Amino acid sequence: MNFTRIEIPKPARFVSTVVENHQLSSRYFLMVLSKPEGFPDPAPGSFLHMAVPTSGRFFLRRPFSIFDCNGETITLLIVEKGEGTRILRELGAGETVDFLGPLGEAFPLLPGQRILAVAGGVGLAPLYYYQKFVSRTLDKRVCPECYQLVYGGRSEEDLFLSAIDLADEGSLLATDDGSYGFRGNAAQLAEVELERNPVDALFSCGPTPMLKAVADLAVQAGIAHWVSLENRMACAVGACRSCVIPVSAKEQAGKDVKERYKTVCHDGPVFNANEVIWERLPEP
Amino acid sequence: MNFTRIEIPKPARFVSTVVENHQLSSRYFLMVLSKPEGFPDPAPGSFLHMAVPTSGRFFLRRPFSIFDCNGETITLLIVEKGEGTRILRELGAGETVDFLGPLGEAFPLLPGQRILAVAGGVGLAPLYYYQKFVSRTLDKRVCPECYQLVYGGRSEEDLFLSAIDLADEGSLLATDDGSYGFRGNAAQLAEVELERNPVDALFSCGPTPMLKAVADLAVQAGIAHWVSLENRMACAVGACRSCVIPVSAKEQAGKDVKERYKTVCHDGPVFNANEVIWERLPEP
Amino acid sequence: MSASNNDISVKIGPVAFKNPVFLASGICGYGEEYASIIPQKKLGGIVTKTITLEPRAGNPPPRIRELPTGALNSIGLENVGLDAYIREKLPLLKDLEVDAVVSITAETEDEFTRIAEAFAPLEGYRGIELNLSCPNVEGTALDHGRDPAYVEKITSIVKERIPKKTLWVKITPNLADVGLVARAAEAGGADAISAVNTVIGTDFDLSTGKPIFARVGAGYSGPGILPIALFKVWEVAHSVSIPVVGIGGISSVEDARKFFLAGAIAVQVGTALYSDPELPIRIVEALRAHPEWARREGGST
Amino acid sequence: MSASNNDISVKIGPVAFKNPVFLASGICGYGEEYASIIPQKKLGGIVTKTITLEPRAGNPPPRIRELPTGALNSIGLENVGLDAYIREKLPLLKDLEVDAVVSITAETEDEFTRIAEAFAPLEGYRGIELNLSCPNVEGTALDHGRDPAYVEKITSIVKERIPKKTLWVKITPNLADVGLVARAAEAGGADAISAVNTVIGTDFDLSTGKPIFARVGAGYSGPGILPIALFKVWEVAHSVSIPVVGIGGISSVEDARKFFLAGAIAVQVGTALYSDPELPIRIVEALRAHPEWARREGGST
Ligand SMILES: Cc1cc2nc3c(=O)[nH]c(=O)nc-3n(C[C@H](O)[C@H](O)[C@H](O)COP(=O)(O)OP(=O)(O)OC[C@H]3O[C@@H](n4cnc5c(N)ncnc54)[C@H](O)[C@@H]3O)c2cc1C
Ligand SMILES: Cc1cc2nc3c(=O)[nH]c(=O)nc-3n(C[C@H](O)[C@H](O)[C@H](O)COP(=O)(O)OP(=O)(O)OC[C@H]3O[C@@H](n4cnc5c(N)ncnc54)[C@H](O)[C@@H]3O)c2cc1C
Ligand SMILES: Cc1cc2nc3c(=O)[nH]c(=O)nc-3n(C[C@H](O)[C@H](O)[C@H](O)COP(=O)(O)O)c2cc1C
Ligand SMILES: Cc1cc2nc3c(=O)[nH]c(=O)nc-3n(C[C@H](O)[C@H](O)[C@H](O)COP(=O)(O)O)c2cc1C
Ligand code: FES
Ligand code: FES
Repeated sequence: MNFTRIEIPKPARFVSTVVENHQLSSRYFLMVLSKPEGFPDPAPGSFLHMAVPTSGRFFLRRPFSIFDCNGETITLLIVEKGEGTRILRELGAGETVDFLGPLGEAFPLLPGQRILAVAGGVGLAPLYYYQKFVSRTLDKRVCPECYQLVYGGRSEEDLFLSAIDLADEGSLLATDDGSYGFRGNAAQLAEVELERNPVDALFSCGPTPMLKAVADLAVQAGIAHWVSLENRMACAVGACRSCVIPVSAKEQAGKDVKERYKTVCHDGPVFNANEVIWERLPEP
Repeated sequence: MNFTRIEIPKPARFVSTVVENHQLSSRYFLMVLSKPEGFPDPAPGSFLHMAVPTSGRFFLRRPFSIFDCNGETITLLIVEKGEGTRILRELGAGETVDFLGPLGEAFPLLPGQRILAVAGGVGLAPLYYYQKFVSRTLDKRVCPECYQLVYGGRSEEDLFLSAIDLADEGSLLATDDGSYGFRGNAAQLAEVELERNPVDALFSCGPTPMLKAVADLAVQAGIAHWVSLENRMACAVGACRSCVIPVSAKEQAGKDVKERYKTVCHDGPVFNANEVIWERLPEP
Repeated sequence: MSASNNDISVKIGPVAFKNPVFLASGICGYGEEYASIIPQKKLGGIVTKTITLEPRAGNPPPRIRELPTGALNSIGLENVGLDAYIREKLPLLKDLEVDAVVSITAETEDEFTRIAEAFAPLEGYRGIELNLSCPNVEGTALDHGRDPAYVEKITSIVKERIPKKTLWVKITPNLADVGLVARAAEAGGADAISAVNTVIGTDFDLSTGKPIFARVGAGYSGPGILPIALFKVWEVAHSVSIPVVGIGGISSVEDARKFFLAGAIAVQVGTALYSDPELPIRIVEALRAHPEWARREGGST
Repeated sequence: MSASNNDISVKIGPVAFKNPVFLASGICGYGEEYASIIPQKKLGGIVTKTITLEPRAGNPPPRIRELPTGALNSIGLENVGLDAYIREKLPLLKDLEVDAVVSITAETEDEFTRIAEAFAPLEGYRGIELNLSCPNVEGTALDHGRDPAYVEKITSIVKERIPKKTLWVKITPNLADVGLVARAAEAGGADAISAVNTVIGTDFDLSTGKPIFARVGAGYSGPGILPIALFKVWEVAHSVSIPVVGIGGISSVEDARKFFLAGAIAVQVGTALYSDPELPIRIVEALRAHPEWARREGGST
């Protein structure tokens, strides 16, 4: 498949301030940061590595995909999981944050080709931003229906309809309990949609079982599939080799390398799905 | 000298709430706690071992002398030193605190005898409480001038005159800069006072150099001296032997014990000054 | 039957304990100090402060230093000595209804023998923990504690004299191979291995530029040693078939569970008691609610 | 002259460095990874990721676990191998203007010899650090790293071949007596001892009940090992007369100062770089403002 990697600017460390932490539901919030001077335009799929501000215990930074970025602000869509995300949620407007970014490989550009993007939960972030990025930076009229976003949550509450313009943008929405849109998960809705409107490539981001289901769809349909993966990170710049996932081994002439690993932070987080060894993905 | 140890109730762990943190000056504050049910009447000189509430780094508890205690509340006079006292200062009304207490030996009762009590800085706490305790629980009229408190601070700001009734109670006050009362430190003022009004015993609590000066006064005057000392603590109940200070070795028949130590938490914090080996006191 | 009545008793050598949660040696003194603060009789037991044949004054202060990740101590085995212990402290345990394991150490075989013989005819204690691992004193059993042959010898000397009591050998983590020492203790007849004592560490005073402690090295304990202790316990559990008592850095119920996962049959709470005296009781309650978390037999996992 | 122009250069063996602050091996990759994030050329230097004769894939994930007191890692020496290092990575250092010490390890004397011979004719690096202490791989130099005779042998094999470069021997803290190994390295001709590598630890997953890492044991680093590392550095500084490079748990300027007080002539920042990438630069600046904090000569203190 013919694709272009979006050029990735060099990452740096930035200090910025919280504009707003906007609670979307009991677990989800949008963290709006003021865009620091010199912060380059991030590609969709890239992420920030956020310091957790505390004088207390040791914390590694935490990675979050960019949900949106404009001239003024950078927005993250965060689900509260543990102590790190709790501390970030509790930051008030004006408080300082410190991050590395933008980091990692982006989803590719597929000029003229139709893409079905399947997002579950916070997996929405890079795929939502892709849509914004493409419509802002490229001539969208060339292919108005080229990018179809499918998003699934547990119930209507998880769709954040009052805060995020998913429905207006023509996204297809699913809820597990059928309280809004399609009853089922995003992968199931994608399957239905795929039958109705075949595409050239799938993008996916979300819980691992959903990603696997999308990978199966791609194989069945014989189309390309790019997936954004997660893993625990330390450096987030490819230095420490902490965040690797197993990928199909390529022969290395004369070397006895039985396994090959790629880093989620630097080689990913966006991977071509057919190099991922799904059975051996670590639990993030 | 004829004296009575005040009977010390058994310590326990209590959970209580902050009634108020009242800032007295840039570094000093009064922490008013609601008196938990079952908390026994503490003797003057005893202390609480306060947990530092944080989900972050490891903290040992922190010891603070009781500054006042009535039917409703327990009050501590705290000077902000490091992270522990900072966290305690930042607690708001209604927040939970957890302490062990009351702990340690108290200043003795000396029926009918005249006492000059010399306090510097937060050393005020136990000696202020002694005055309250005696006037509340004993028949003060027997010896109206039996307890004279001398208190010294750097300047008028450190005397907290608007918050604490030191001047009204007839305490003698000193400031290093002479901005209020006697110009000099509490030990110097005590020396002057001692010449004017001889007493039967000295009490002291405060910075180590001041305590040493008071010890010298006591030796010169040939009178008894009880002193409240500090040291770093872990258990605060005499179990871990962390908080010892060297005291004059008493012969132990048949045993080769070259040094003897007593615990500040359990044998003290109030000691008979003549058993303290001043040169070898650890820096708290 | 409510969950809180679940049987979580545990047998270590010839002795059964009501549950597998103990206070570590040196943490709770001789048993009386925390008596009014926590209900010690609800615990599996306590291990009393290590005693020696003669009383010891211990090291000069400072003896304790707080760190963000735990504490350093240099107590130096201050203790009342064997005679006073038997005369004054042992009888208290009965009044307190606390099940106690008595921690002892010594400098020579002869001293170990004399202490063991003094305890042989006594009652009112459940067993002995041989502290072969205190980093804070010169000339006691730490150096010997690294020598497998010596460990085996001492263990058998003591076990012989208290066959009906339980005998635990407490080992140091400051070793490349804890399995070696643990196997020696097993060969000597130990009923359990207590792992671990403090890790050697130090700290400096930035205002004076000098070490905090007179002896420089001190014993590091608390949350910072948890991962180290867990690994040592796992290693020991895979080296011996007697039970392992896990110690080091426990400051939550979850931390205690990890020791059972690492292969321990019981745990001891140390430094965390100072911040959180109720923790050992909470661990007992959690185990009663989830008896499957506990482990009923020792040996490799 | 402003404080920030103070000379805090330091000579370690035959090589002078502009200041005594380094990034630790394995932390900053090969030098290119942090190039746009921190000005590495302002540092004394970096120690590159340990390389081996052949490329290594490393351990299966998970490889990292965060703890409240630091991190556990089980990377398993993933590296590009000697050939690719020399071909692709070494030349980058020059472009980056970074002073680098190259970390190497191997399984046999012969492999060490071959690596040393490959570096002997090269330029563009300041020295070699022999990693005799990685806990995360089977069959490499860790086990040998505990054997003084082997350490001396390997050290002399490498030093002989790079006489004009500086040779550091990095030791494990997982030993009862680090002095023994340090003296062996000194006898073999090491220019400095780097102390310490990670402490062995482990953790368990409460949801599965299993160890986090496939190999169970992993390398513990970060603030929780600071007191341990300080003591090992103090021990080594009192055992040898060559300089000591202090490593382990540095996460503030104050922590770094403590290593100089313990007897180190230089420091390496490890895990803290991940939370606080500016820390090494802040340490350099603090030392320039207070050159008296630094130490100009090695050996016992
Ligand atoms: C490339 C990438 C992009 C991500 N984008 C988003 C996003 O847009 N929104 C969002 O809410 N979350 C995102 N995540 C997941 C997010 O990083 C974790 O949920 C978060 O780190 C959890 O931190 P915690 O302290 O709250 O949770 P805890 O569970 O307390 O964290 C404990 C440890 O787990 C690690 N950890 C747990 N889950 C993850 C994970 N999935 N990835 C990496 N480390 C993890 C943490 O780093 C930490 O070491 C992303 C992860 C990656 C790798
Ligand atoms: C019996 C007793 C009574 C005390 N009464 C009072 C009082 O009424 N008001 C008051 O303000 N202070 C009192 N102190 C001192 C107070 O405990 C310390 O100032 C406080 O613990 C410092 O904690 P920090 O975290 O703010 O300081 P840090 O300096 O950050 O503490 C670091 C470490 O030092 C220890 N430490 C430092 N100074 C002392 C000290 N003097 N005593 C014990 N540990 C210390 C802390 O426990 C901690 O381990 C008393 C101390 C003792 C022993
Ligand atoms: C203040 C203090 C005193 C100690 N005294 C002893 C002792 O006398 N005998 C002993 O075997 N261990 C002693 N220890 C070690 C503890 O029993 C325990 O092995 C160690 O602290 C690790 O556990 P922790 O991290 O839970 O504290 C002492 C520890 C501390 C902190
Ligand atoms: C992710 C990671 C990878 C490491 N890789 C190496 C390595 O390849 N070679 C080496 O000698 N040390 C390696 N180390 C050890 C560090 O260089 C350092 O000795 C150790 O982390 C202690 O320092 P710290 O507490 O400052 O991190 C690694 C440490 C970490 C955390
Ligand atoms: S997190 Fe360090 S290589 Fe990815
Ligand atoms: S603090 Fe434990 S004995 Fe005093």
